[in-house]
Amino acid sequence: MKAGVIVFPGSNSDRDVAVAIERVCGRRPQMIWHGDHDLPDLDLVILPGGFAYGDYLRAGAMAARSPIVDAVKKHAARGGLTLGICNGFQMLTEMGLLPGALLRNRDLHFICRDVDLRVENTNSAFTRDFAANPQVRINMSHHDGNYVASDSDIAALEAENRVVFRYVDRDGTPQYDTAPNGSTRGIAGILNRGGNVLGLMPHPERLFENALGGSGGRPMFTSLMNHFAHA
Amino acid sequence: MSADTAAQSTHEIEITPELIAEHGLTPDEYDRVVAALGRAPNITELGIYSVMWSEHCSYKSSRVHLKKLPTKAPWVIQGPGENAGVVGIGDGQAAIFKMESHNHPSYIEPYQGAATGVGGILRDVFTMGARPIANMNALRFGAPEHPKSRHLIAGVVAGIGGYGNCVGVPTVGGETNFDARYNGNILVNAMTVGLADTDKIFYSAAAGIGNPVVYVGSKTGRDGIHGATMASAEFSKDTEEKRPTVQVGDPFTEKLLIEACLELMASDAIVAIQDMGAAGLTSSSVEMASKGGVGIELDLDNVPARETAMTAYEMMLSESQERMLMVLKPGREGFAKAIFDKWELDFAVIGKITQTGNLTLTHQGAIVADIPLGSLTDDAPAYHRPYIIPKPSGNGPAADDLDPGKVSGGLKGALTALIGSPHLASRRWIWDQYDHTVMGDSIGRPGGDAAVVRVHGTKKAIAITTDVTPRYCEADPVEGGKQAVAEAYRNLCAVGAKPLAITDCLNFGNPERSDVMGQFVGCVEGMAEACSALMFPVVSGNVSLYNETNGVAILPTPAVGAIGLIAESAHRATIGFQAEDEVIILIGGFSAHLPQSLYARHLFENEDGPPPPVDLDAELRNGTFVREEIASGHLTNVHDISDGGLIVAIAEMAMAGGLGAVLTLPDDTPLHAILFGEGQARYLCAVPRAKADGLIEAAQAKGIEAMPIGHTAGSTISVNADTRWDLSELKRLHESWFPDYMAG
Amino acid sequence: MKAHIHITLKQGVLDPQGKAIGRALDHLGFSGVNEVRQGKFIELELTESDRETAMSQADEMCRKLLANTVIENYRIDLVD
Amino acid sequence: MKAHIHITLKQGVLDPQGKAIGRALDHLGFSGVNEVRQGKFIELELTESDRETAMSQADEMCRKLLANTVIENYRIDLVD
Ligand SMILES: Nc1ncnc2c1ncn2[C@@H]1O[C@H](COP(=O)(O)OP(=O)(O)O)[C@@H](O)[C@H]1O
Ligand SMILES: [Mg+2]
Repeated sequence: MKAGVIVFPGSNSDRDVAVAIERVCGRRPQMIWHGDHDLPDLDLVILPGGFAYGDYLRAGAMAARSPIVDAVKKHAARGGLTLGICNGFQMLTEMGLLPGALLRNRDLHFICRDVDLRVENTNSAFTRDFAANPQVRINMSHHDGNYVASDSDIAALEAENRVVFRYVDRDGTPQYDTAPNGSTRGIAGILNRGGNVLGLMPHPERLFENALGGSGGRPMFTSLMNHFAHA
Repeated sequence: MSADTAAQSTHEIEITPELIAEHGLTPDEYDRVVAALGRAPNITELGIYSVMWSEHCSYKSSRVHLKKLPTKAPWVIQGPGENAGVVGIGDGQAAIFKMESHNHPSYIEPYQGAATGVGGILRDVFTMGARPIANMNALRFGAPEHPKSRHLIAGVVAGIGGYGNCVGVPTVGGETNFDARYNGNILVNAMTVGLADTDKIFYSAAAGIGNPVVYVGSKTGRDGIHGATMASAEFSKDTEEKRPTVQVGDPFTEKLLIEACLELMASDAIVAIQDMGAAGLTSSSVEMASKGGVGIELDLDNVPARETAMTAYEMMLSESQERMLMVLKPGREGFAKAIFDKWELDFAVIGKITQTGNLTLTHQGAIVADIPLGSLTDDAPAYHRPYIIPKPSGNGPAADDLDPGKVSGGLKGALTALIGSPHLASRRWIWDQYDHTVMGDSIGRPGGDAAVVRVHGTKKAIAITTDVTPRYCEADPVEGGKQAVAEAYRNLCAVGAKPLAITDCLNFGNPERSDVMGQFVGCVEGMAEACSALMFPVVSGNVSLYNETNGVAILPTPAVGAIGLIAESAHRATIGFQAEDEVIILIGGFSAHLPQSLYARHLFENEDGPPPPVDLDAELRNGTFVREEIASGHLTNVHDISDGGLIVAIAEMAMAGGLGAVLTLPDDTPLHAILFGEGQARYLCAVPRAKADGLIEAAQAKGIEAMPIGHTAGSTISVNADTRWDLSELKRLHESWFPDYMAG
Repeated sequence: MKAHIHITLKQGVLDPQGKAIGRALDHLGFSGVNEVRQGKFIELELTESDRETAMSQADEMCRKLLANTVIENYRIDLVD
Repeated sequence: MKAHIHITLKQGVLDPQGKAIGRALDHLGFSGVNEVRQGKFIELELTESDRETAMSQADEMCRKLLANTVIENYRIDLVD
């Protein structure tokens, strides 16, 4: 799998995701500077977590206007897999590749903790390996993860099975109204219509091996790897 | 350039006694300035002397005593005197770390004060070539019921998170105390740990006559002018009105600055580098030149300015954040500039190294300051202030005076009251707001005895803790100073780390009072004794004096930040009970020392008597034993006994592991004294039955008291079958105090 | 010329900041507050002196960056 | 009655957001922008109908919560 991670000024999980992919999939992603205009030949483009441009103005807003973004949009339009984690998810909404927006967490606090998620759709290139065990614990760490979208967008996301990750209680009860960040219908991650662009707030790369306290995020990377191994 | 030109070229501001006093200089000190210059200073020079001779920069009250602290060990690469301390951690790698206070600014504007405190300490560490890998924070607030406390806590925590989260350095631990003595003077001490290769460490001594002096980072504005003198002045009622220009932090720029500096540091272009901290351009240029034994000449017209019409005085005293000063090798300016351009940071050549031994400033074509550097640093005033080290008052309460029968709910109520009190309640509300998982190496997260962060790409890990028990220091400064060091040592051993070295943040009141000065001297002497005995040298630190409001001083608070090394990160211990029916072993024996315990102070409001004595031999012996057992894989569940005593430590292990305990304790001593006594040098651990005897024998062979006191089981904690606590109830109390209080 | 730009959340879009302020005001004992909305106020100092050109510039800046028109409205006022 | 509150950073206080926005506008090709300052715009819906009382309420809210008067100024406009 040829993966590339876009590095924006202020990205801070760019190395972490590259390390996780290298450790799980065996091949280190290329790091791509936000100021470039072209992407190399890639299977997967990752917009990493962090505080690109300090999250000033709106989280992800300035990064979504970087020179590299046209190439990312073209990649996505061609059906290329595109993954936005945390700040990357915020960028994807700002770029218009995913619907809705991510507002400040309900209680206005930054929240860093391990949360339980249910993988609601295990049919995507990103999530097949969650099928055996669709409830996982991974780390969330953000200030603006409170997902909002128009009623029609939410309805479409639900109807089309594009809410891929949802915050749940330990016992699996969906946190429709009680997600830690206030997210609408407990939405933690969504897919575009084409099924090739995924954005999620929690960080699968922060819990990908037991030494880190859990490996709930690992199946995302194995899913991607297997997707390309079988392709 | 003659002195006269410098004197004449300013805007003719008359140097009056009032102006001198406003600059925090005594008449005697002013006379020394005149003697050093051979003439009266102009306003810019007066400003420079005032900040360089401030307590904050000159350590004039503390210098003579700081010399008592041991600073050497075979693994120490750089002790105090540089931007941060450096210790070797093997394989050509070094850990670089320091702690610093940002107390006064955080009281005036908690969010920005705390945020810029984090920014400042990060710069101290990456200026030495280290990539920051962890932040810690040691916080002291006033009584929870004080009307300002909530606002200050909310602001400080948000500020620390706001800055640290954005730069992408995990904040992995700290400590938080409440006491009415901090009502008007909170303490915000921030610590950063970084990693570097030992052959890529950067120092601040300037060298090379003619070499360019380069300014990088953010532009200079009129931020925090006189911050350094403010940090050295006692608060009074009108401080809140005066409100000096508060510095605003820009963590995004800091992140770029880290990346740009580390990128430049990969080359060989830098001769010397230093961050612009308190007293900004003044202290950085003065310290770099004086350490190198050279002179320095700056042309202030080239300083990137954010505002118009800034005077030389303002530029030299500005505390604008996110700025660094470097001396480059000649001819490397273009190469360096390209890196800072890429990261969109200011870069300007603002001067050169000279052989004059003077700080010489020009502005708009005129010389505006010309000062012999030695007079600003080595020859700065140093005082032997009179001191009286306070002694503990009497023996304190006896066990019978503190009868749990007087506590609501008796013995049982005592623990529930303590565990849900502000002193012992979980700090989750705080660390939840700190990104403690970024960088992917935080394997020991907040909530343990010490935070544990892997050395990226290796099997090693660094353990980090901050500790001090101010109430002990108040009762007996010498024992309190020892205890701070000993507890840090213990917290590192408890996770399996070999303690390496400490940094400190010595927060005290007004040193011009002999009792406060006595607290300072006593604590330093106690710390020194403990550091020597434990081979645990001080490699960096900071002193913050004048922490008092309207004559009320803070509790003496010599905060200790310490790091240790875990050779195999797979071999470490955590505090939560791990399995049913494991034997709980007490190492270090029972203690019945109740004076100065949380039990005595919080439940009986009894503040008399000595703190628990510190036996440094026992600390060394017990700590070494525990850490070696962990390193060899025999122990994976350890917690040291500190605030609240044995039963609190048991409760913490139980709550963390979600598993109860059945304890059988001796009945020859009052049970409450055994449960809540805060005797030192003690650890608890739990091991599978098959390993218990071996562990106890191994300990006894080394002359260490070790005994089984019960086993893990179920969902309650019981003592001698007649006192029982429901774990879920304890947990509820423990977890709810902070969020409930903050919501209140 | 200066452009004063008000960016506000669209009707119906949840406003966590406004809500939290409302709760905090309530807590502080301010009872008569029905609703709170928080938006942004951005001041731009433009070199352009022609009003019409300045307005169209500012409008483009809003659409391209300053506002997220999925959730936000904006209003531009020019001030000399 | 509505209160419209503008909260702006005091003169001379660094505005990291404004600075970053200015740079981003520059990158997007908007050349004629000299300075950008970002502030807050808060709309309060008050039950109070007397202007003077409403004004003094809003003022107290600003001092106690909405503005950080160490670094920020505020302006209140009442709108019926
Ligand atoms: N301000 C803080 N920020 C992050 N973590 C904190 C803070 N205060 C306390 N903690 C964490 O809470 C736990 C308990 O702290 P403390 O009681 O001081 O531990 P100990 O008694 O072992 O020194 C530790 O893991 C510590 O790191
Ligand atoms: Mg401990």
